[in-house]
Amino acid sequence: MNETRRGFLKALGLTTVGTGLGIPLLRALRPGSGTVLAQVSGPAETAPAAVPGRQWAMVVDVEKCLRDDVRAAVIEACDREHNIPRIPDPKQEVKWVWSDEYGDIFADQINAHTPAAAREAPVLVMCNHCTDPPCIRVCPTGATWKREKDGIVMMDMHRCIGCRYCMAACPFGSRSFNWRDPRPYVEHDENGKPLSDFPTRMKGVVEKCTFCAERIDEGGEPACVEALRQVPGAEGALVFGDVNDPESEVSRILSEHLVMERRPTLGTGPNVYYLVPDALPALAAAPSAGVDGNHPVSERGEVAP
Amino acid sequence: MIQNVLHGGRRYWGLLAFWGVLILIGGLAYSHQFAVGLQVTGMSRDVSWGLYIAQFTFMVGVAASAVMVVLPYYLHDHKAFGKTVILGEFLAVSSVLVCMLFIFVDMGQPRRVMNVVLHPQFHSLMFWDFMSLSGYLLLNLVIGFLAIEAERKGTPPPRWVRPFIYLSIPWAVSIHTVTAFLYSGLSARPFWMTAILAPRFLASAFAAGPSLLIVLALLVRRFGGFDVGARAIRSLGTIVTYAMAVNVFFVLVESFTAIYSGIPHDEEAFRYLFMGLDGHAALRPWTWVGDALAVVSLTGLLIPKIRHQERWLVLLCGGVFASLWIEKGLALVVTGFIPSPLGIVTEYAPTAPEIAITLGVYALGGLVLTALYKLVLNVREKTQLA
Amino acid sequence: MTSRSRIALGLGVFFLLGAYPVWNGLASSADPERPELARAVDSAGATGCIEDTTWMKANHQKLLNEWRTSVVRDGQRTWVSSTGTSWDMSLTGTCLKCHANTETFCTRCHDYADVQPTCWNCHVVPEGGQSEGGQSHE
Amino acid sequence: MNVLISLLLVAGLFAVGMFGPGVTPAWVFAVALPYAAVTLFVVGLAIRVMGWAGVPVPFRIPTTCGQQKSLPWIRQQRLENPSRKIHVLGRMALEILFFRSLARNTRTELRKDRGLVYGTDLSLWAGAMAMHWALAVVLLRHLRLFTEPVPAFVTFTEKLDGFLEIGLPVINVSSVVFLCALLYLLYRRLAHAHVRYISLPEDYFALFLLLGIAGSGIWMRHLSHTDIAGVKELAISLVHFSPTVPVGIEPLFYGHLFLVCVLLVYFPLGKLAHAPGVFLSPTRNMANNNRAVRYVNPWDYPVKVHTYEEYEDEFREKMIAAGLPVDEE
Repeated sequence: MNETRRGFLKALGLTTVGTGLGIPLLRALRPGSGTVLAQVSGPAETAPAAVPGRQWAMVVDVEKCLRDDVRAAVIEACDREHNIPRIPDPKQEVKWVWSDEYGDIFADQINAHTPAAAREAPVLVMCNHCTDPPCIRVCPTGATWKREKDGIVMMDMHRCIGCRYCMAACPFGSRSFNWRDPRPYVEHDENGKPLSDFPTRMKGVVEKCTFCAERIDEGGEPACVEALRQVPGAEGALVFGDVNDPESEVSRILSEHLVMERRPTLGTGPNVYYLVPDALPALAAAPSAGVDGNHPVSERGEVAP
Repeated sequence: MIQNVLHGGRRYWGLLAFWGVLILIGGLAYSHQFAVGLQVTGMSRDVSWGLYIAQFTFMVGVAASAVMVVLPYYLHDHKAFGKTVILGEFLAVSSVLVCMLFIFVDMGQPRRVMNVVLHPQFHSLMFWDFMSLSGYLLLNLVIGFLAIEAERKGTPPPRWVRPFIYLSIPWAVSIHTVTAFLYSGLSARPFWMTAILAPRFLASAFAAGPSLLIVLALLVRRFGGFDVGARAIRSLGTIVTYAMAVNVFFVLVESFTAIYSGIPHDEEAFRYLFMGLDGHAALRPWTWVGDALAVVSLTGLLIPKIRHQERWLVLLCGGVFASLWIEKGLALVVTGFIPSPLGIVTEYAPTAPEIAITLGVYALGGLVLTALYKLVLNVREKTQLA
Repeated sequence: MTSRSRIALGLGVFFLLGAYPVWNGLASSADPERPELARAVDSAGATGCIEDTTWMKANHQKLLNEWRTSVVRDGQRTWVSSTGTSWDMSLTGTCLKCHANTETFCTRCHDYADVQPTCWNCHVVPEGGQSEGGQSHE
Repeated sequence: MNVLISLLLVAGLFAVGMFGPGVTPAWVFAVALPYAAVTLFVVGLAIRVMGWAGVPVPFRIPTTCGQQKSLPWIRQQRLENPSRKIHVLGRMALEILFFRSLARNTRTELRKDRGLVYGTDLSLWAGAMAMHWALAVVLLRHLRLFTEPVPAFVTFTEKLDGFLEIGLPVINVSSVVFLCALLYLLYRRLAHAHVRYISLPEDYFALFLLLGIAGSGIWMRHLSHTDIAGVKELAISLVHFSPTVPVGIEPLFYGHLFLVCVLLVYFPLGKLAHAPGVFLSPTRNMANNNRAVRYVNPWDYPVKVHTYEEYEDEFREKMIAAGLPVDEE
């Protein structure tokens, strides 16, 4: 009797300790969760341990990006910069930044009365560089990780084993897999060279938008943002900056406007924000998009077979 | 002892040759896939996991089900399972092997497979799955071989394996739980994100695995002249019955939550399965056939008079196995990707190379299983003669 | 045929197989000498390589590996050589600026040693160089 | 003691190889010794094997362990009890490629209740298989240093062996397996009292020699990154019989090379000659068909017999004279 009683108490104690340990353990299993808590738990200056580093963010001005040429310039710049292959089969496409329908991207935020034109309005989408990214949580090799210094969700194409778990985990469909060798589908110049020095990928790895980390490391800005400087009237269509810096343009926009982010209820904390026009009719009135997602047709060079 | 696998009649070698041909075809298909990439499969940007991962998930269940003979035998001293235990353990060995191969053939960069160990990420369930599967393979290999070696020598197995046998019991539960967590922790996929996934996996595993074991045991009796005993078959039948009942209940519970709550994301997957979505309904016939099989088999199993007749039992077990294969090995993984996070329904159908590789992997498991069972049979034959 | 002669025959076949490199060498017309590597093309009057040749010959693969980790994973792009010079850690940006012709610099020696690095599956050889382009890595 | 002698011997030889080239002209260790070693290997092996070939095997003495060919309805175990050449071939192939007899009852145990029981030493079999097969792959891979252009089968072997992308240069699976298997075989000799009891210095010597070669090879590939082009230049010049010794190859390479030379010379002399020996095992390489086939003993010279008739012919007169009875008058 005594024995079983003691055993029971011991078990009870162990269970309590186990539960007590278990919850923080589970939390610890989620990388980056600390950052979320820190952000939620009040002003950063009161918690010295939680002084946030840099967190790059992008604000997409949906209204300005309704113009076909603006979106085309963005996608074109990205494609060229990163030697993104143009694979005809939509099932095997590689997309870093592309445009999709408003109704699909913000499916939670439309209703039965949203005009069809608004539902079908094109919106630019890319990797959200989430504050608590589920893709990183699941990656078995650390091939994708969040840079501590500036919050970019990076991809190490040298380490990726191509298990595609991150694609299953990403709630935004931002990740593409190289189902085949992309080289033959990368745009080449007349010498048969890809347009950029950016390494093409090999088959069997996952890739996605990196906010042009390699340019940022050299003090530059993302290629898409830079490209828009050449497009008249596109100022502010994409604004890139440090969301943790209260002085930045991004912070200013976020504090002055109501912005949307994709699927906020999932708690991933996207860092791509959408500045939506005040009135929906503006969207509805916009010329309907002739862009079906990836790679707008423009006067670009031939694609090698 | 292992040279015993070379002793066999024409039928045995014929079976090995049959597996060999399938392995060869699968191997050729895989070398093609290795050369040109996963483009040869039917998977896509939206449905990024397909037949391979689905078979992996299903076979983890079959592997875990060995616990259903090990546990009653070692923990409850259920003597009837004395002759079945080794069959269960070797079934686990070959199933885990199949699981690992399915993961391997699904990889985009198979040469980098060791990165999982070289750069371990403790927050990734994939890492834990890798660990638990390897551990389980090792456990069952060691336990199985020591048991059969001991039997051959006519001595009890060494005492130090006892703790490993006990360890293999929770370990079996863990492999399928971890596999379920692989899915159920993804907020992006509401179809999988349910706490009942792990229990459901275990229930379906404990129905599918023992079903297969019953069929295998009867085959071994018919062609190998080795009888595990009617009592063992009967006990296994009972296990299948209860596990299947629990599984059906879990599925109903899950369906209720998703459908009654009416949350579009949760509901859409079920609508796709049973009715089709946006004009896409590739899985609809499978779903209905699978569910019909499940209901009919379960009904039959629940009637003791039918269940206790071996002819019927085999049929019912086949039905249970097929329905669970449709549920887990076909519908579960693909439906998780439908619709995509952007609301698009992309359908998936495996291609010929994909099916060839899948059959090749199964054939490799079949080959290993055949050889291991032959080992058991040869040892039994000799000890019975002696 | 006695077993003695059969054994002698077997032994002879074994020795013949073992001498494969010899008769393979007699049969092949290829130059067995170590290949001459193209000297670096000095683009901007650069003062030699980042480290001395012997060290580079032995350790270039390790160095590139470290650079890769540093650039991709740590975002750290500057590397200081043993002589105290700073370099941008970049295969295309630094190495290939001088060793522009990968065909005569990299491939020749790698072929001789039968080593197939996977660099060029992804990395782009800049203007003036040669690469196998689009070749898969098997 | 045996262990220490062998270890010191191998270490000494290694040191000779490493530091020898520093004090002798370069061609001694790079050219003369390899040529000499290969010559001694060929001659030694030929003498050893032909010596065996000259030993008469007058009887068929296959060791069998299964059902012999018998009545048509009794199934013969062809591999255990071969009756035809093709069966023998199968049996020998399994023996040579898969060390089948090693997977048999190689472990005995004395039990109170059951007496002597036989079991399989699976780890010995696995260790031996791993070591030999890995060695075969390693040797095949080394052909890249002796051929130009490198044949496709060598490249293919290398690619398969380096399938797992670990490290740079890629760690070959065969290297790891070879080293681990050797270490296990050494451990087995040291740890099991009864194996240690029967181990001679020679047993350890072979193991340490192989370990030294493997270790130095792995070190050169992964740690010191030896000048592979220089090594290939030397190797290829040797097989082209136009020796040139490139400068700047590290001493470690000469240590490696010298141990290989020692191995080549030693190979025909000691226990390592089990490699050709296995082909000549009379208990395995014969069909058990003594009663089915009539074998004429090759040493069956015509025996000189002297029959009674001849005897009588020879001594008839004397016999008659002596009054002895004779068959024919």
